[in-house]
Amino acid sequence: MGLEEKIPDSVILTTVDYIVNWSRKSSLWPFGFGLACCAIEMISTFASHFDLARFGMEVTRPSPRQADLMIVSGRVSNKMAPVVKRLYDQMPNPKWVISMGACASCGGIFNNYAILQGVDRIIPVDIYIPGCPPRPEQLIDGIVRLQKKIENESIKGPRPDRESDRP
Amino acid sequence: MSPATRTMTLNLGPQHPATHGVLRVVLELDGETVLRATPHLGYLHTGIEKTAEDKLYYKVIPMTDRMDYLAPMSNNLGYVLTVEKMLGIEVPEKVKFARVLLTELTRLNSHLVWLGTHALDIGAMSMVLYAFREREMLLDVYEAVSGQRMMSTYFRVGGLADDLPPDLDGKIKKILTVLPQKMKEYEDLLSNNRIWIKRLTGVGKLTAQQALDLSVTGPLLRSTGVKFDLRKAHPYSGYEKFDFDIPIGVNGDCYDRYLVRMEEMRQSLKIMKQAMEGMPEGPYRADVPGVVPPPKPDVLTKMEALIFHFKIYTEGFKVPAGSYYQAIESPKGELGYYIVSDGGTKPYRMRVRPPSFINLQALNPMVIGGLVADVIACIGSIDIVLGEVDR
Amino acid sequence: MKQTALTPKEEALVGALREQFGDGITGHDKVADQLSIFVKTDIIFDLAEFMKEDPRTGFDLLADICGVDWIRCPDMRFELVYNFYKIDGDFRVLIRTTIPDADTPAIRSIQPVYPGADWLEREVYDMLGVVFEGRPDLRRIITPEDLDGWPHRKDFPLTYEAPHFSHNKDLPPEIIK
Amino acid sequence: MADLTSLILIVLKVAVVFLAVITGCAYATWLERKLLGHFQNRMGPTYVGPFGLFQPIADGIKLIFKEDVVPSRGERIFLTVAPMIAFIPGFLSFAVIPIGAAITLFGREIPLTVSDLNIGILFILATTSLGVYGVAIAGWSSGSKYSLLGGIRSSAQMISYEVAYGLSLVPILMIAGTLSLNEMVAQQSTVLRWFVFRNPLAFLIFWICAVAETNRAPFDLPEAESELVAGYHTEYSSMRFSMFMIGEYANMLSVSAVAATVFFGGWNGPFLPGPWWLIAKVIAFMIMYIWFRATFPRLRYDQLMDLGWKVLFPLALANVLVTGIVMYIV
Repeated sequence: MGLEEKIPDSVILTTVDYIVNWSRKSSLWPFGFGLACCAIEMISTFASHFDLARFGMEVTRPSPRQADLMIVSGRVSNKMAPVVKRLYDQMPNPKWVISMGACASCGGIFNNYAILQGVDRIIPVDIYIPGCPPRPEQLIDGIVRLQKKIENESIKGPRPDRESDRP
Repeated sequence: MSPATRTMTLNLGPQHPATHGVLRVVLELDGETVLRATPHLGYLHTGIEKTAEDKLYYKVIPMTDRMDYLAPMSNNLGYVLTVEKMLGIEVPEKVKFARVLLTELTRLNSHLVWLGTHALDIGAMSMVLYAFREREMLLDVYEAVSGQRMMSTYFRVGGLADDLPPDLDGKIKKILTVLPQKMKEYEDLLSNNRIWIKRLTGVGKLTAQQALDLSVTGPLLRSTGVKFDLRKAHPYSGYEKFDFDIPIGVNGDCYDRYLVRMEEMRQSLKIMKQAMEGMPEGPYRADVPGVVPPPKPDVLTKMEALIFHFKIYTEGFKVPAGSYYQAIESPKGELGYYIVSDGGTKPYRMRVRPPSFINLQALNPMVIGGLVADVIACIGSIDIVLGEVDR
Repeated sequence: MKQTALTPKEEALVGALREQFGDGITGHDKVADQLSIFVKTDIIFDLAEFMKEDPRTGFDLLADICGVDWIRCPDMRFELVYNFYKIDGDFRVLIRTTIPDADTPAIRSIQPVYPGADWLEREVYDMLGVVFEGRPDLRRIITPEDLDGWPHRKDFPLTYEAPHFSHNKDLPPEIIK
Repeated sequence: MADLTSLILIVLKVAVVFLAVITGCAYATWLERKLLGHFQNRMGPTYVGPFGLFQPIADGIKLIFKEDVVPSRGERIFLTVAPMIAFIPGFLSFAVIPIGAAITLFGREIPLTVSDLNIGILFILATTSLGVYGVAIAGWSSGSKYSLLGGIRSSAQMISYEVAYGLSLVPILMIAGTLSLNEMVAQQSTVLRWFVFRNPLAFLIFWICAVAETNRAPFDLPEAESELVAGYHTEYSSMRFSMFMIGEYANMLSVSAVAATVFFGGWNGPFLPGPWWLIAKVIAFMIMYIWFRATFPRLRYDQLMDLGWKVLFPLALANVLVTGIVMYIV
């Protein structure tokens, strides 16, 4: 509800931080959004064999308004880049981004006129996962690392790891 | 429609749960009835054809994987067959059998993902999880032969990347016994489910003439009753030695496509069984110095082998000038490669005939007069992969 | 690649085409099992109609249209390869035609005959800039509408971008054409 | 003095029921995720608390602290009101559902119903049909076409099924001869006297309509994920979205409770105290909901209408007629 914006700066909120971070990391709802090959491995991760539901993450929201985590799974073409940016903007704060696979992270093997050389050119990325495509275990590892990262955040104040929040 | 009412334009995609990636379809709606559907493509345009002109012949193979990423081995096969034809290489029998075995496995792989996502679009959410569970078995084989779960790059010009692993038999046998049981389960869940039948019969109808006019191939064409399968029409990689049937449909609607693909999966299992049992002994690549790298032990001991190895991986190999078109029956339809060579070590031009791209043309005639839900069913039953549509 | 001899079926097709179009057919070649027939650009529409409707031909499937840019050849800038297939008889033939005009390449569209040519022609237009005349809705299909240039032309740069490492990570991306 | 005590009692009862239903909603989501997981050879939530039991709590806290987005094209006032309208009716029905036999506390007999209305069933029919306004308003006020289509679908669906839903209960009212739920429960004191055995068709129609009324699979067209992205709540985030979710689950719970009360003997049952029996029956119905979701594909919009108007409505009418004739003869 954006409560945190109304809290004055002088208030220290360790316990609240702890609880809120715990809830955020335990209920990361991913945005149901697939681009290319990695999207298939992402679905594999959601499916029975690997089962992301264990982390409370099976609630893929088709609408960006209800999602917390964007997994950019696959190559982002120059034509798609504005769309990805817009979808990211449509997600409510706080939001996190995982760049899944070589193509999303740096363009991968497609260094040419059509592909954006890394999705971090347009949106801030929290976790990069290498691989072409990454195995589901790698994706789960990336998510667990993201959860660790969320644990150390504060509900108020900027997030210094974010490029957009840097002064 | 009275003059005072207006039609509504609904933008389906590029981010939409049921467009299988980044397809964007602009629908013109009257209420929920579709008046026109215009697909907009290119949101996954990767420039693969252009990039191939800048790569040595063997370096193009990994890029073909990433076109139809549900059927990587089929893409590999089409490409290596074309280059082999241009070079005039005849591969050993074992390679042909292994290629047939693995491309049929790929067909299963692709059809399983199709089945799961199609069912998910219709609303049967459990199906996708069941299909992906069985798919893990197939990916195990991929991993065993190539070390990668999806992008195998296993077929090479003149043979295979490596010999088949010794434990492949057991893995294939497991698939051959487990998958038919599971397919029975799927059919119990879907085939006679009244809602499933209601949602698919009579939806997205195409006549044989319409399909041919629109250059549609693959299961989409076969569901209209045209018996066209390149595995029978122009056998490649030794398909003439295998005994299998081509299932065809009658009505050309979504339900027929479902039945055709399910039967194709059964036939694929049949072919795999024959390929596994008849797998001959022998080398896993042709002996063509200068094109096919020499065996690794030789590279370490023999001077000549080392030179060839070094030359192939730095300079590449030259392909005689000319052009050639080779098509294979990929899970989606006719997958063709047209390669133009100017006599150098890189393709002068590589054209891919993408089955999904051309089949997608049939979307507009299929959905006109239907409802929004039918559009989703039709997109699912065309079975597109955006990586291949946009390349 | 080595030439091979024509089969009687192929002889008949080449004969029928020569009879119908005379000078329009400039030659043919066959490598391995692939027959190509070279034709003049201006007959392409009539040829498509002939290919589809004449009892001697009856090619019901237009499998593909491919464009090739021969930038280094003086009098044939673009080559179009039409890939016709006859399901009854399992017969494939490539019809090849060249457009010498490098500045405003144009050719008659065969979309009215083979509706399946619609997107194929749009793709060739999108990638090579060859204009197809006599058809509606010739827009770019794959690349963004504001893209400047035609990607599959040989003078369009692949646009290689130097990868970022720790030593140049703070510099703006360097684009090599 | 007596007035004050009864007021306190009512407030207490309302609070208890409200809290129970809210908790029920939260754990209904847990049950759904866990059960769906097991239907699909998965495990469902496991990491958040034992058996993933804290999952709903985490979801709740997270949604509270999420940014609340108001789309620029939305109608702000209606956008705010809509989730509340969708949220409240599910809870209202519980006001008249008898939870157990009356208990005696401090010498006072306390009936375990928030309010023993003598027209309880009409009250329920009235409240459950209110929820659609929330959905329709949400669909319209979001300013998104997907939402609009979802809202329209929802209203059409509600109108079609409301008729058969109400009619399916008429034979039961004829048999019971009362509109009060308490009396209905009293009439079904043993298993054999359950109304479901006296008129199974009525239950069948009621249950199908109930699934459609609560917008659940296979009738979840207003929020059909693969067609309309998220339907009427596409543009909702944060607490407003969760109010829709809670509203949906509260509706499911209340419909299950009504089904248990009207057809399956309510809180009646051996050994255990009444409330436990009611809870057990409600859980059974919830499992049925989830089972449907795991099994069935989604119907198409026009097929849904056909089913409502051409099959269920005539059947319900015929059922009323036949029941009347049978009662007249017997």
